[in-house]
Amino acid sequence: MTDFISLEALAARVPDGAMVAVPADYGGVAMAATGPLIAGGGRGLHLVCVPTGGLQVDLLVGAGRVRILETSAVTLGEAGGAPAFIRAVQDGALTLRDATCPAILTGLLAAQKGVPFIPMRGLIGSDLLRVRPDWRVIENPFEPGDAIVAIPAIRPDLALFHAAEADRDGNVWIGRRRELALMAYAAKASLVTVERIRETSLLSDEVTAAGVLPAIYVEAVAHAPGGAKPYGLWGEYPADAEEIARYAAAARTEDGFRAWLDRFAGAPSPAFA
Amino acid sequence: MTDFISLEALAARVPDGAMVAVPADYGGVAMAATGPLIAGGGRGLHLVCVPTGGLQVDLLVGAGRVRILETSAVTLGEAGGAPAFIRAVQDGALTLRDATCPAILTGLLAAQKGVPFIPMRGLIGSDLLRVRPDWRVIENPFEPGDAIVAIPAIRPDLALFHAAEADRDGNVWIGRRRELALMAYAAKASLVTVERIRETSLLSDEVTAAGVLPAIYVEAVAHAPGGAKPYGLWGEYPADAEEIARYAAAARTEDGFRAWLDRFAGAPSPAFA
Amino acid sequence: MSPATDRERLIATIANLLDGVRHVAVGASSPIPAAGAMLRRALDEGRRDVRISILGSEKHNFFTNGSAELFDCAAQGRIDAFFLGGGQIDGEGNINLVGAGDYPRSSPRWPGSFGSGLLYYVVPRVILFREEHSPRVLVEKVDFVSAAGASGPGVHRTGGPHALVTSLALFGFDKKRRRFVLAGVHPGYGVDDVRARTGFSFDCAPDLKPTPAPDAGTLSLIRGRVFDELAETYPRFVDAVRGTA
Amino acid sequence: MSPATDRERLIATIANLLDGVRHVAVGASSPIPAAGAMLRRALDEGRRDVRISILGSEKHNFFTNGSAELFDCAAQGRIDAFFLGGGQIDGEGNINLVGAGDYPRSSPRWPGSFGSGLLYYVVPRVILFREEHSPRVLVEKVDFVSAAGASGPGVHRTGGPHALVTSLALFGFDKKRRRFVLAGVHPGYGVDDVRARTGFSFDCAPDLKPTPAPDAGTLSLIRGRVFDELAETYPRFVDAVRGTA
Repeated sequence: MTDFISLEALAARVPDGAMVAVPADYGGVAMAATGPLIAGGGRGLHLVCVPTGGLQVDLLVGAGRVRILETSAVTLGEAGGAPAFIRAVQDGALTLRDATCPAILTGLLAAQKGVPFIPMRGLIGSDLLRVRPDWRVIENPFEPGDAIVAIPAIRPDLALFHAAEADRDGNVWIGRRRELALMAYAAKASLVTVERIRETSLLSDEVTAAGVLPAIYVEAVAHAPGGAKPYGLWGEYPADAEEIARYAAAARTEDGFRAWLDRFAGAPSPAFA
Repeated sequence: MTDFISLEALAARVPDGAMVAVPADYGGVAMAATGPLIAGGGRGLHLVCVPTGGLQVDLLVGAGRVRILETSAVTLGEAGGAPAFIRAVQDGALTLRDATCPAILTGLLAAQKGVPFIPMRGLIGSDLLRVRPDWRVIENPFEPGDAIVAIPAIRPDLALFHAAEADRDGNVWIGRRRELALMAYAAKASLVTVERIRETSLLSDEVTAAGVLPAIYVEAVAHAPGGAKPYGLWGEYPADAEEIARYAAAARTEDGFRAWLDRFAGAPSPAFA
Repeated sequence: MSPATDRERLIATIANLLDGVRHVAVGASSPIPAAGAMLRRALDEGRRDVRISILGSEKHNFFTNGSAELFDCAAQGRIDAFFLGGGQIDGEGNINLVGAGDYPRSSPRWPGSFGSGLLYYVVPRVILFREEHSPRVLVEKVDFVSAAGASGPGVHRTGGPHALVTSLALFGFDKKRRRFVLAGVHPGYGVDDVRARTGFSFDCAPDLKPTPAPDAGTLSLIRGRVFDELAETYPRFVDAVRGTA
Repeated sequence: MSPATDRERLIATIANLLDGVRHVAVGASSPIPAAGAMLRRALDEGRRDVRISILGSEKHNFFTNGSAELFDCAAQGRIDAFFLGGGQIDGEGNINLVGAGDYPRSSPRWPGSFGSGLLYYVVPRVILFREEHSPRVLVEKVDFVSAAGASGPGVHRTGGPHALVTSLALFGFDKKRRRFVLAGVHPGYGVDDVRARTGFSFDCAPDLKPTPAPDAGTLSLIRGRVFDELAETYPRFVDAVRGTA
């Protein structure tokens, strides 16, 4: 059954080398877990951005915690490019697996369905296909001569995200952010931070049940009010665009990056990588 | 945009030969549309049961409206076998496409994803595979020697189901019966009957939005309170097991079938097939 | 306390077969398997959490992603045990849920294969449950294979038959030899009775013995908590069995 | 009323390109394409319903199935038009959203390909929109193909480039010849200006003319209803353009 633990204990469940799926900016990022993850979580992570990454990814990359980065984009949105990501790319410090959003979603769907691959349209003629030898062009078995790309299953060790509510059984309300469910289905287990823990079951009425990720997928929950900030959480609070812009400016230098992170994490961060 | 029309007008939008997806007993069956469909809808239908069929399927089959039946099962549950279905099978009056539940869901998912097929595990060594030459055994492109079944996309012309609520924009609340969304994504258009039409938008708050099928998929809505009866509707009313049992007994003969149908439809039904 | 009835013995037998599971799914209209799962959960309380999903039940259904979630969960390895029946079951563990005679004009025609075409292949412990034990049901070769009992190399197969439970006996299944192995005979019957009423040949376990009756503590759990829980989903069944207990 | 600004002309140009669409999707941080779509909707009111999905917007987002629904909708043929940009766009319509120089150590490195790897292939009218019109952006050959402008036989391709809109000009795209066709030059510039600032060769439409300014009714719609609607999602952009109008 689901464990209810601290952010630090949650972060400690991310082992070295783990493949971890994280959501896009708008989708419930477990920002509050980022400091503990850098302080006490695994190194050499394989991050899978579902389907793009932002501030959390940039922090983990800048802190040297990421070995492989699978993503369709890393961006700070209106604040511009992600500085630590760009530096790491240009330093060759990352193994990049550039993708396109639906390919990441397709790979996770294959894991959800327990199949080795699912085909998708598009991609043919692109350099994405060239730099992703793990994707294969196959012939549609139902139409000779019709080429289609087979995307192999992505089976993360962990999904890590933030949501509005959990109940005491470990059910989590994700609403219409169903890519969080996709991540959880595909992953071996999910670590979730939440705004609130409620005492009554989210499954006790059909209206809330419609937005629930069931506890069977949820290994642990940590209570973290405001846990997506400075990102927003749908229906709860908006993103703090000024703070994200401040990060974008600060992180242009290593020192500025570290100063912002220390302040954000509320403590000096440990050695980077 | 979504049209709000009568049950008769809704039924009239089902043309001869249409491929129509319908839900399982527990999933929101548009029972109230069945009489109008037999009276004024298309003939020679290709029904796709998502993933099994019951009373509605048996009525349509018994009335001679079905040419092709694609299903994982047809049953009246505790009331036993579906009499008209069994008669039609034994008379050779139907083209049967026997399936297994996840194969039907996989075929619809392929249509949702806009791909010609999606693979699934299982099936190998079964006679389902033998009687479904439209399913193909392929080699997993990522593991030589690993055989897997490719299920071709199922793209219904129409999805037909019953739900609790629609709003004036044509959004429909389906709750956690997400196979209704799957049907709607896969189909060219959906025809929906509902218990209630509400004046405020279902998308105006995130809690109800989580259970919504957006209007873009919904061609027409008909107001039909109690529209799933004698089946139940989750969170609304239970199934009437006695009435289903009465049908099961009556439908053992053609005359009994017709008498039950006339009473159910509230009018003598037209000539069968 | 009155001695265990035949059905209570079946419930206890099923609970034994579920030892160690974390998540068991039960199909619709399956009160005895559901009771076996509930007994397993009651026996394990405080030591291990056992999840039960009963298809078609609103109360015992934590799925929120429609019909697909059971199959997805099974394919992900998140379901340890499931129950299947069969109009026919043959000696190689093949099951037929479609009909007897020549397909497609089967007679009798049964409802259809349901989810067996996937679940039999990916759920590690599939318990075949059929109360009727007769040569009509337990046949040499099924007329239609809804799902195959075993698969050769080159077929991904993480699941399959774990046991066959009837009103007469309990069989295990030897996946390598693709044969059922008689593991227990219910009291009042012998191996010869089983042979006479089984249409396929089978092996006998060296330690073959009568299937044990539930002990008093277990029987008390069945008659109390398990039947109380079961009544939420199967009120008529519980009224009937309580009338005979 | 003051004459149309350059950006108002771009908005009107985009609305023209969207004539006849039922459903247009707009990526995040794309105020001019969003305004073009809103103008199209305003112009068509009462005759045809135009749906607009703005990614990342809570207000203009009717999707309820997570990130996948946009891509699913596009693959189902339910999205008629979409906008893509590109750090580089080449003469064959290939777009590069990844970076310049040798991959993987691109410099500059841009965010990444987002959904282009599917959307460019399946949305019938993809409008390439990039305000900067320079040989640095409009190149002979992109350094990295995020998505290909055209495909040969044997590739399912229901979508692709419909037009390229910059601050200088409007191009159509000839799918067969895989070349852009200059269709309009914004006032104050000539074909030679376009050639000088375009890194790829292109054809000229026989009826090449200055891109028209929006008429007074259209301009009034832009400055009234469209900017009001746009301000819900892009308040700072609207403040800025209204300051210059």
